[in-house]
Amino acid sequence: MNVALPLGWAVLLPVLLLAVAWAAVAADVVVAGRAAGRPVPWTTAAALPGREALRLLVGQRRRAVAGDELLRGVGGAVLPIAALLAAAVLPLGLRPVADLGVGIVWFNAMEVFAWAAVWLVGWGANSTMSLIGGYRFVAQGLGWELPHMFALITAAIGAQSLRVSDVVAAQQGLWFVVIMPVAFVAFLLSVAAMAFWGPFGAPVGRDLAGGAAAELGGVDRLVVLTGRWLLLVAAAAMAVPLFLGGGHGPWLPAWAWVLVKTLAVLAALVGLRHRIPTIRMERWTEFSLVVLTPATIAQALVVTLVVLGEGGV
Amino acid sequence: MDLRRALLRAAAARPHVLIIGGLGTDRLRARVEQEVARRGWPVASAPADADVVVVIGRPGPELRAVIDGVWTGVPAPRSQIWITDEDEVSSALDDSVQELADLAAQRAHAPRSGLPAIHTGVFPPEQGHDISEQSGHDEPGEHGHHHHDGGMELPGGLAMADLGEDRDGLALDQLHVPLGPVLPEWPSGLVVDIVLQGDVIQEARSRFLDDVAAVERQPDAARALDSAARVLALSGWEGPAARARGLRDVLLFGGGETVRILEELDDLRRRVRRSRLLRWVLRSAGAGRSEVLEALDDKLLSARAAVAGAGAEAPVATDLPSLDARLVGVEFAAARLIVAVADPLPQPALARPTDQGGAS
Amino acid sequence: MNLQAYLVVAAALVSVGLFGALTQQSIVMLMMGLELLLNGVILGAAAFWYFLAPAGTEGQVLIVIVVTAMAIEMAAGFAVTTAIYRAKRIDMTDDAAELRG
Amino acid sequence: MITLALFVVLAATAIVAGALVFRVDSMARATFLLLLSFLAVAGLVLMTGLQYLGVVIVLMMVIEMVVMAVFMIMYMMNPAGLMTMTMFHNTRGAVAIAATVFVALAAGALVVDWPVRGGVPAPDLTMALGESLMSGQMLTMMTLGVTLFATIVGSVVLATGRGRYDRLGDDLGAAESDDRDRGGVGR
Repeated sequence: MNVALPLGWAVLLPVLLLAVAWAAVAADVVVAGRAAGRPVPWTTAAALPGREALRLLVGQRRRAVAGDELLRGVGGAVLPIAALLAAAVLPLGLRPVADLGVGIVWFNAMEVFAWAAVWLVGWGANSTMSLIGGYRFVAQGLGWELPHMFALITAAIGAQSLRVSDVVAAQQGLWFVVIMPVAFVAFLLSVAAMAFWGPFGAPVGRDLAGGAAAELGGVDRLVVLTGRWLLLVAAAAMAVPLFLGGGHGPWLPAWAWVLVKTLAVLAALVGLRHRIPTIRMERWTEFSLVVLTPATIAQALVVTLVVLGEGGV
Repeated sequence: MDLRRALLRAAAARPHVLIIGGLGTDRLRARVEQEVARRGWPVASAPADADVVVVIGRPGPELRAVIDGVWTGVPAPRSQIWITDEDEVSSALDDSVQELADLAAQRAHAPRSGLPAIHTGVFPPEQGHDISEQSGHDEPGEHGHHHHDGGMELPGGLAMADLGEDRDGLALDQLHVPLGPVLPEWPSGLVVDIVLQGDVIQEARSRFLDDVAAVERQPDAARALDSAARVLALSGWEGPAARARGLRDVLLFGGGETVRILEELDDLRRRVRRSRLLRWVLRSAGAGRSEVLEALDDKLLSARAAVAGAGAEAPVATDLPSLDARLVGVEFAAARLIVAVADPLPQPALARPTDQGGAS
Repeated sequence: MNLQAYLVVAAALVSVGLFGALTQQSIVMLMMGLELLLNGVILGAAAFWYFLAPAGTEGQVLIVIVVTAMAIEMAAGFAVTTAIYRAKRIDMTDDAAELRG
Repeated sequence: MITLALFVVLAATAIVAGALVFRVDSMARATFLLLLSFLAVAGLVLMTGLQYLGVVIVLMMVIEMVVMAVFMIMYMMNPAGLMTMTMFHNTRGAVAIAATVFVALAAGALVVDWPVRGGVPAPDLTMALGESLMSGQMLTMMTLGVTLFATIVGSVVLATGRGRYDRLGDDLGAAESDDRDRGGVGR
């Protein structure tokens, strides 16, 4: 059955995502301040995302000498667009903007555009640091993609559907995180990795002077940085329908539960971020392929057996 | 017009600061960093990210050429301030905010020929090549296009990569790039000319810009903490890095009791030693040992000893040739950590030939 | 929309891909030609399925097979290129004479 | 009407982007033009109602093209296309062959008297495909799986320069490999 929201929500979706991203940035600033021993007042932190955006809007753009402006521009623009398209299948409450029959695959396909986007931004600037940043993201992507796919598939197996609203419906009684904890952890890791954020921030790392974003100024920088936060928010929000019961919960309406749970996932990510150092590519890829991938496959197998045991299919 | 002024003022309230200084400006740099952190301003990661370029000390001709190159890459609105004395720091930073918000001044600053250009890396290629190949006997400001043997010149004045064997036995492109002196978490005034293949360093030759004969030396404890903060920041541990910097500032400029400093140092050391993730990230080849982590711990320990007043031995400063040797064959992220840990000092005793050809 | 329109587009893709595969000197570019050719095959398979036998699943299975073939082609192609390059530093088809039939 | 416009746009994008792949100098642009062509074809596949396959093509091709770009740039001279150079051989013959093939295929498509449409699509195409692959087409699926596995093993063997015997000694007994950079787990 198709339970998509009215079309007007498509306009509202970017606003919602940006608002949550705003809150996440502000929270990140507060936590960073506390970790550094220089607390930032809430009021300052709350205004900070707007202030930074304004700074970049006022700022001048830069052009690359012998670089590929076209590819760089395309790459930058793809990042926020991919995040928004991925978020289209997110149930806001119990109903998503686009209730695709293959919503989980769609979500995955849209996220993967970040690979192309970051690499293009890194390539287009014609700078060594940027290019290394772009390559780092591809290496990291090869590491997270397989565990990420298996985590998504595990949730789909549990619900026996690729439709995200069906996955939510299947969790009316029991949240999937209970029967598939490994998939949940792998998913959270890949959320941070796909948004090249926090411990997976090496592609835009400080050692590379900003990496893929090193040469971006003005609006270009704003678009890429916003796209990155939107990706993080969209992916973190996806953990709610897949593993945390979506809009199901007592007392509150469904949309409120989705919001609360999304903010909780983001809070956990932001809180953990400042306790964890940046993970290097060569360590992560091997761990991901040798440990995480088999673990998520085993998780998928266990869930399959559970579903078969309950007389599913 | 009023709206534009108001927007400019709002945007200028929290500028990103890029600090550039030559050899021997560490104390002044620490003072600027302290003031910038106190105001809650971020330190820029690259020229593209900067609003205010703070030049500290009195840069020599080579560094001055680098600063000019960096300045062309800073997007407007922008401000450049020169600080030579610790007393000027606060007022100079105030002035820079004024300048950023000043529409007329920004108009005068803005490059007339379109947008500012991006050069390869954070280091403009012309100057990079000039310096790397001709340091010592070239007058600054005279920028010809010199390229490495075997490189072809391409449109845009960039050198084409040449080929070389990589560590898997594939002949792949090599790039000649200078690292520094304008990089985040990088020792003042240091430049390492590297031959880079992918993100693996094939050859390295490090030197200091504008060889300064007499270098003002920081107290050992402050120097060790500075280096430790760099390592922590490069490992992505911004919080502990900022704490290490705060301790350094207290040591240099006062404002804390010894007991508190010791407590905080112990706390920091405990966190570093306990983090298994940090160990996992930093470990190098060889039975789970981590040279970087051990060096980091040593630095914190020696800082503690110096603060406590125990006669600690001064940390052994790495000289440039041994730094070069350690960088060869290392992956980029590891190389950054090695440089941060090594924290090299110029060795006046060792007369190093500075007028050889390029790194190749 | 009808079958003919889809098939003509598919034919165009196949012939452009064929042109690329035949003319390119670089092995990597040659593979791009092959990929484009298979791209046309995918479109043709989808069209045949939709316009002739939508009740069955053979068309869909064919697409799955072609997509897999593309992945295999690319993996094997790059492995061979790497092996040749390691041995001889060649990435041009004209130079790899021993691969000639 | 909208369907027609969409078809024309997607078809034109697929063909033009595909042709430009062999016209541009920059390897990066060539790769991403090919990706554009794939995305347009994925759109056309989606128009026939094959949701799952259309989206899977998008997913797979984005990854494949990014990986392809990395290899392209690794092995090609002039990756950024800063110098114009021609990378063609026997162009004339190839044009003739390609044109002939196109004429033959297109003529075939237009001339053949195609049978009328038989039956209607299943209500859930993804489910139909899955059931088919897991029952009637099981053999196909098994073959694909084994072939993919063989490809993984084969390509790693071909491409790697240093296997585990080089890293860990002839009896694989070394306590630790002599790798310059360590991975995240193991020796």
